Amino acid sequence: MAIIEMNNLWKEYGDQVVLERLNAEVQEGEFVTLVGASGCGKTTFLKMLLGTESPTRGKLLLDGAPIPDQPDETRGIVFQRYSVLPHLSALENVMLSDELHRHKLIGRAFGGKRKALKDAAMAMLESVGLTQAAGKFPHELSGGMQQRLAIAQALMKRPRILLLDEPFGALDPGIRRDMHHLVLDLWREQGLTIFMVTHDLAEGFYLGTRLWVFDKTRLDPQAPGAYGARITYDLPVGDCDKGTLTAIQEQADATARTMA
Amino acid sequence: MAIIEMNNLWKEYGDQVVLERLNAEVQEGEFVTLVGASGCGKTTFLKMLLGTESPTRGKLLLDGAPIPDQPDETRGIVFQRYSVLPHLSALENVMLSDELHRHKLIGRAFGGKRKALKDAAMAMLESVGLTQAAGKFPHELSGGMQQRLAIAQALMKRPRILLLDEPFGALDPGIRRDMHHLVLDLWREQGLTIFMVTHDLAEGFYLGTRLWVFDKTRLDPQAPGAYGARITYDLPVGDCDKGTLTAIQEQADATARTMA
Amino acid sequence: MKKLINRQPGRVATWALGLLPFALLLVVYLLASDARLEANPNDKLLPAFSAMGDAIQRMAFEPSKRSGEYLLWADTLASLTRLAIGVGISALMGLVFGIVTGTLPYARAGLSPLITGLSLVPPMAILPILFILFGLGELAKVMLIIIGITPFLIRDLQQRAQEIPAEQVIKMQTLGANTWQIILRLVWPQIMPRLISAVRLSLGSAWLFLIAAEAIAATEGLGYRIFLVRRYLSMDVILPYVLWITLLAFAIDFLLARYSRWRYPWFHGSH
Amino acid sequence: MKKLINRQPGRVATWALGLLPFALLLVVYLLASDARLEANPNDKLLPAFSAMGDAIQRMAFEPSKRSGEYLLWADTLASLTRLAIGVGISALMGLVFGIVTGTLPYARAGLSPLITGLSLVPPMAILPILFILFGLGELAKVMLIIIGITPFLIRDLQQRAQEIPAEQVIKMQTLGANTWQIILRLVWPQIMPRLISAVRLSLGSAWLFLIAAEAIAATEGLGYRIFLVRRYLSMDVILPYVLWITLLAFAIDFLLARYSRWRYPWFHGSH
Amino acid sequence: QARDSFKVCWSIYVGWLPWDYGAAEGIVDKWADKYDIDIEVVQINDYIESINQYTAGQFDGCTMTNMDALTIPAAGGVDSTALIVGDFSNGNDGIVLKDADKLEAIKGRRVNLVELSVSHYLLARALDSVGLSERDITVVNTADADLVSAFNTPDVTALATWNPLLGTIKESPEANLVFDSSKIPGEIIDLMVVNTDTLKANPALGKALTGAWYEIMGHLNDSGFRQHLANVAATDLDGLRMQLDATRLFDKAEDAVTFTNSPALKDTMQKVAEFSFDHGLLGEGAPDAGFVGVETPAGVYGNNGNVKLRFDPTYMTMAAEGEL
Ligand SMILES: Nc1ncnc2c1ncn2[C@@H]1O[C@H](COP(=O)(O)OP(=O)(O)OP(=O)(O)O)[C@@H](O)[C@H]1O
Ligand SMILES: Nc1ncnc2c1ncn2[C@@H]1O[C@H](COP(=O)(O)OP(=O)(O)OP(=O)(O)O)[C@@H](O)[C@H]1O
Ligand SMILES: NC(N)=O
Ligand SMILES: [Mg+2]
Ligand SMILES: [Mg+2]
Repeated sequence: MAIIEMNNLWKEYGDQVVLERLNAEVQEGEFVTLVGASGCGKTTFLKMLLGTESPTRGKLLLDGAPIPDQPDETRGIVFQRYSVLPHLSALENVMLSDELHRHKLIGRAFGGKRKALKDAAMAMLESVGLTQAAGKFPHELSGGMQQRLAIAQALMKRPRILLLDEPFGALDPGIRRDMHHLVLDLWREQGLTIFMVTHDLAEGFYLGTRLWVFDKTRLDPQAPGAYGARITYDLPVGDCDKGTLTAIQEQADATARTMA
Repeated sequence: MAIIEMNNLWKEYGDQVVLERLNAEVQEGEFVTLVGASGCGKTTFLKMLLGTESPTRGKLLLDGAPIPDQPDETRGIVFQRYSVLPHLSALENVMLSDELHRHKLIGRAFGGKRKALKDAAMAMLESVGLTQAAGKFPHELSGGMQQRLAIAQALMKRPRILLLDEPFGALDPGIRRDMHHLVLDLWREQGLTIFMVTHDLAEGFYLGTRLWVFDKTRLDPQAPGAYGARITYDLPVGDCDKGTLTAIQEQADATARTMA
Repeated sequence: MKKLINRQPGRVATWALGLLPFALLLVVYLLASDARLEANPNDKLLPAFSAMGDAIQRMAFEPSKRSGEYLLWADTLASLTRLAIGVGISALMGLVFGIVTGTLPYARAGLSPLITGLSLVPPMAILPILFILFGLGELAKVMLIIIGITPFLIRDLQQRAQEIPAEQVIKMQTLGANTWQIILRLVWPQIMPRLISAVRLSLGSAWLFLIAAEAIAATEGLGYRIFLVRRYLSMDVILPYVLWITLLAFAIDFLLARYSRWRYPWFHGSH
Repeated sequence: MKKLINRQPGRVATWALGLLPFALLLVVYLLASDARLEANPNDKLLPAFSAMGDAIQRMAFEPSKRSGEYLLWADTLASLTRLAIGVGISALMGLVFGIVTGTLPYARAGLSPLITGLSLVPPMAILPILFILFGLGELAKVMLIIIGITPFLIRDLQQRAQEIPAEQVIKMQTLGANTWQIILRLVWPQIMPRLISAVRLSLGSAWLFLIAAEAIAATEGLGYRIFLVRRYLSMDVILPYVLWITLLAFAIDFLLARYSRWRYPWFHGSH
Repeated sequence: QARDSFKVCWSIYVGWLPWDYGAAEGIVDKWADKYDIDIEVVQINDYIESINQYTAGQFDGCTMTNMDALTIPAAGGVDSTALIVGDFSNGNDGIVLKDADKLEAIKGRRVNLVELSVSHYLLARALDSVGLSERDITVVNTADADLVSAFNTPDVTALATWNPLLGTIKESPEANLVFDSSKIPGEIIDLMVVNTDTLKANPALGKALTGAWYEIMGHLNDSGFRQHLANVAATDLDGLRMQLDATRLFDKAEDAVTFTNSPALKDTMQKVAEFSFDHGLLGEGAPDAGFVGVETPAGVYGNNGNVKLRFDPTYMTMAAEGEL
């Protein structure tokens, strides 16, 4: 059975239609990248997967049941910013989910238990190359290190689905490429299902097993909110030529200009 | 005579060397794009051109004389953010420099004079495609419109040098390409000398007549501040092949990783 | 079930929940008042609502026997005038000094330590000195407000002026502005909505100082009346006066907030 | 010449400029005091420094004849204890209610209107009620501080709790946290440094209320002493006491700022 | 109902300072022990607040003047008994003018005083004596703690107050005392007032307080006693003597009993009640000055059915006769 299934999914804010008539199935272990003009509803879509927004029409199913309407540990997330907790050191950030799990009441571990959690967290930090930074606070880390930490933190909980909202948008191109390798490695190792929003079409093509383009198929320049975006391309990656890329690019640009 | 000239220019903050031994000449009308890893000193260099930072060694000359040590109307600037004044409408933002010039004491024009200034400002707004938005406040404009407004505002003062610090970094790719055309048109029309920092190597190649790569030629991973960046490539644009691009990319990435 | 943190009350629930504690307070008052009046029908501490109603009627709608004035309105006018003058002068001084110290490093170096020092002096403790300097007339009452809130306003607005992004100051210079023009066309207009916020924050203290000043030497005013009738524990007058002051404070705060939104849309739009 | 706005004073100039106004104040005082003492050698309003020195000697270093205590220290201890208890309880209530109303929408709907209402009531006007409700013991003195600053603290901390990025609350939930854990491991630790800032902001009012409370019901304390000797216009005692209060206020503020920087580096690093 | 622990309060005024001596030296405790009760003596800095607290039931007894006893607790329905008539003001309250040494010059001035207090009453009596009325002046309510510094400002040219403020003000070269309470002797009376119901149920309280008071009075001329009082009042021995000299302190219980029994007390209370009624101090419900009845040994003034203030010499008589 598909892990995620959408049946005629709509999302509206008042009069404004953000997404309309989305239909798709995603299997466990896929890596879906989402591209599209700014404001076309990519983040809104992730929020529905996360449970912080609800569909206004149609169905969004997880394992065949309506997706929980609030965030929980089945779905991890990494945002572009605010992705780690600023008041905890890198190590504490990574240990957090285990601590919360072990000690429901105080959400903290002590003594021998703490030692065990710490070892696990250090192993995770090592796998994202942050061993040296274990004791530092996020504000002492560079942007790239913070995002590596965010990924490590999310993966400690072993979520089934990982949601990434432009996680590398603020990074240097070089650092960004390092992060790509890291994410691909972790995805393969842990058998995750990933949804990742990006502004960078090339990144979308490079990373995913499947690329979705969100775009408005109908556009009313007088009322940009009258129609919502749909999935206009759903490409298994590899199966695309230069022409497709250019076509996507031009279509997305036209939408962006109308909406800006 | 060169409009800008650097002789063995250094910039240090305390122990930290940011830039070292910069030597170059820039002629009036050139379009210099600056690329380099994050934190390597590109913004610092623009600040020296602007006059908000002073060189710690060597000389930085404007028309053969030391560059003024505070900002003035010879050099316009567009930042990535905060680039227009939030409390003025688009039209007022563009009229501002003329008003300041005409009325030293109150910095405001009234009546017939105001009418004349307004017409000039509307013409400028039209040339950047913001006629519709003249009465709006910046927070009502999209990011791309704000940056177009910032450019219009800077150009009203007819600066000889225009400094751009990642002015399009926060924009959608499509919008960004529109801005490229706008900047190139205005540069050609007004005979400006432009220095533009970008993170996007492709943008740097596409826009400039000359591309500078800032990079550290010596690197001590234990003390990233011990050596400063220099201009490692100074390419007349057009004169580069795929190999150069890749080489630049890889070198910059290595630096970024060490510094991150 | 959603987690508590994710649960939002609806419109009706929000109103109901918001009014509930007020209703509870009212009931508690009624019970306590009844109990005391049961024990002593002349008890003045927690008067019945009817007694407060009488007092309101007397103070607001019947001319006073002594002066022929409608006391509540005369008191309100006197107090609001003092408050307006005091807060107005403080706001003006806060604006001028806040802009000057926030914008000019030399002015900041010279004045900031003094202002910090002054802001820490408790004004009530130096009343005798204030009297010599400012006498005992209207000026003195207004002066206590001014001395009480001006240091705060100056410090707050200095902070806000310093928070104006350096990029904008640089931008003004590249557009040809000199220091005076930067103040006139950048700092001042941007500080105005922040001045309103700061004034709103300081109004609580301003009321406090006004009441204290009126308790010291006055012939009318809301604070005067409260402290006067405190002499014979007339809670039937004090409680409606306190409620009235609270209402006035609320109304002023509300109007300032509204004005700011209307006059400075750019400020509220981007925050 | 650089524009005034771009000119920064050096280290020495900063100190010199900062001290200048204090020196001027001192000189003005000396001149005024001399002039008054010239006219009337018994003038008490602006005592000479020698008279203040004598008073300090008497209050701080000679045991009182009434109780054998060193009055200045006994007063300081009494006042600081009250201040600490009052501010401590207020901080605790601010923390608890601020977190609860800032985090849980239902609690916010129920309590926010009440707290807003209460924050507008001028505490000085309801003094009689306060004293009756809380008696005249230490609790009552402390109560005025608590009633005076707690609504502000709650509202400020509610605001701060609401400002915690929604992303972090969501992140906690994806890491398996329930509401209680989100409060315990996200909201509470992040609010702590903000609590310190809020307390620093409210300390001025706390001193004011402390002095007012001591003026009414106390037998020792800095405010009590000032109001006691005011009957004799003993400015030779009042002025050093005011200076001492100012110094204490400054020291407390400084220590809190230092503590916050030391204990919450992540808060100050990212702001 | 009978109890065995009580609280009384006092505030700083020369006629009440001895209570602190009694508390500090254990005299009050000694007498309380004798009658097997506890009495806590509490100092309250603010005079009005002390009366309010008493009226609200926080204290069983409190020191106050005859006028405040009538207008605050009695008018507030708290039946109160003047247990001890301690003294009357014989110069402790006065009216001071600048640039004039005749009371008549007060006409047209703004007079700073604690409105509705005994100073206000004194002023009314003074105006009466020279054929003026309150309409001829403007009363400016001024907090007592601020009167001294107020006098130093040019705005203030007339004020009425009591000691020690009066003494401090008189030191100023500009001050001319034009009227004082020695011209209306016996009208401003300082009392220890206790709740009548409490006293009825607990005669021990009355006995212990009265016994303690007259033992304290026995120390009146001790230097230790005077030094203690001076310290509490934050003044020196001279300052204290000046205040005591202006006070007719009944250190002998017989004198207090005689004063209380004299018919003049009833007349005084009538004047006070009329003044209070004119100023609305008896409450809005009061139809006339006699609305609140005052019981004196010479008879009841005012409404017999609403007696709320009682001058009861019983306990002072016991003290005078050595029965305590
Ligand atoms: N809570 C909300 N209420 C009303 N409208 C909203 C809300 N959240 C988002 N929107 C609107 O929905 C549209 C889609 O927003 P969304 O953030 O999903 O876009 P996006 O594709 O993620 O854009 P970007 O690439 O800029 O992040 C926007 O027009 C936005 O204004
Ligand atoms: N005022 C300052 N004091 C001390 N160090 C500074 C200061 N300003 C900048 N630096 C340091 O100088 C170096 C260069 O900073 P700069 O902002 O010029 O980099 P950049 O190339 O513009 O980076 P980015 O691409 O991230 O904008 C950085 O290491 C920075 O920490
Ligand atoms: N008690 C007084 N003022 O005599
Ligand atoms: Mg988005
Ligand atoms: Mg930069």
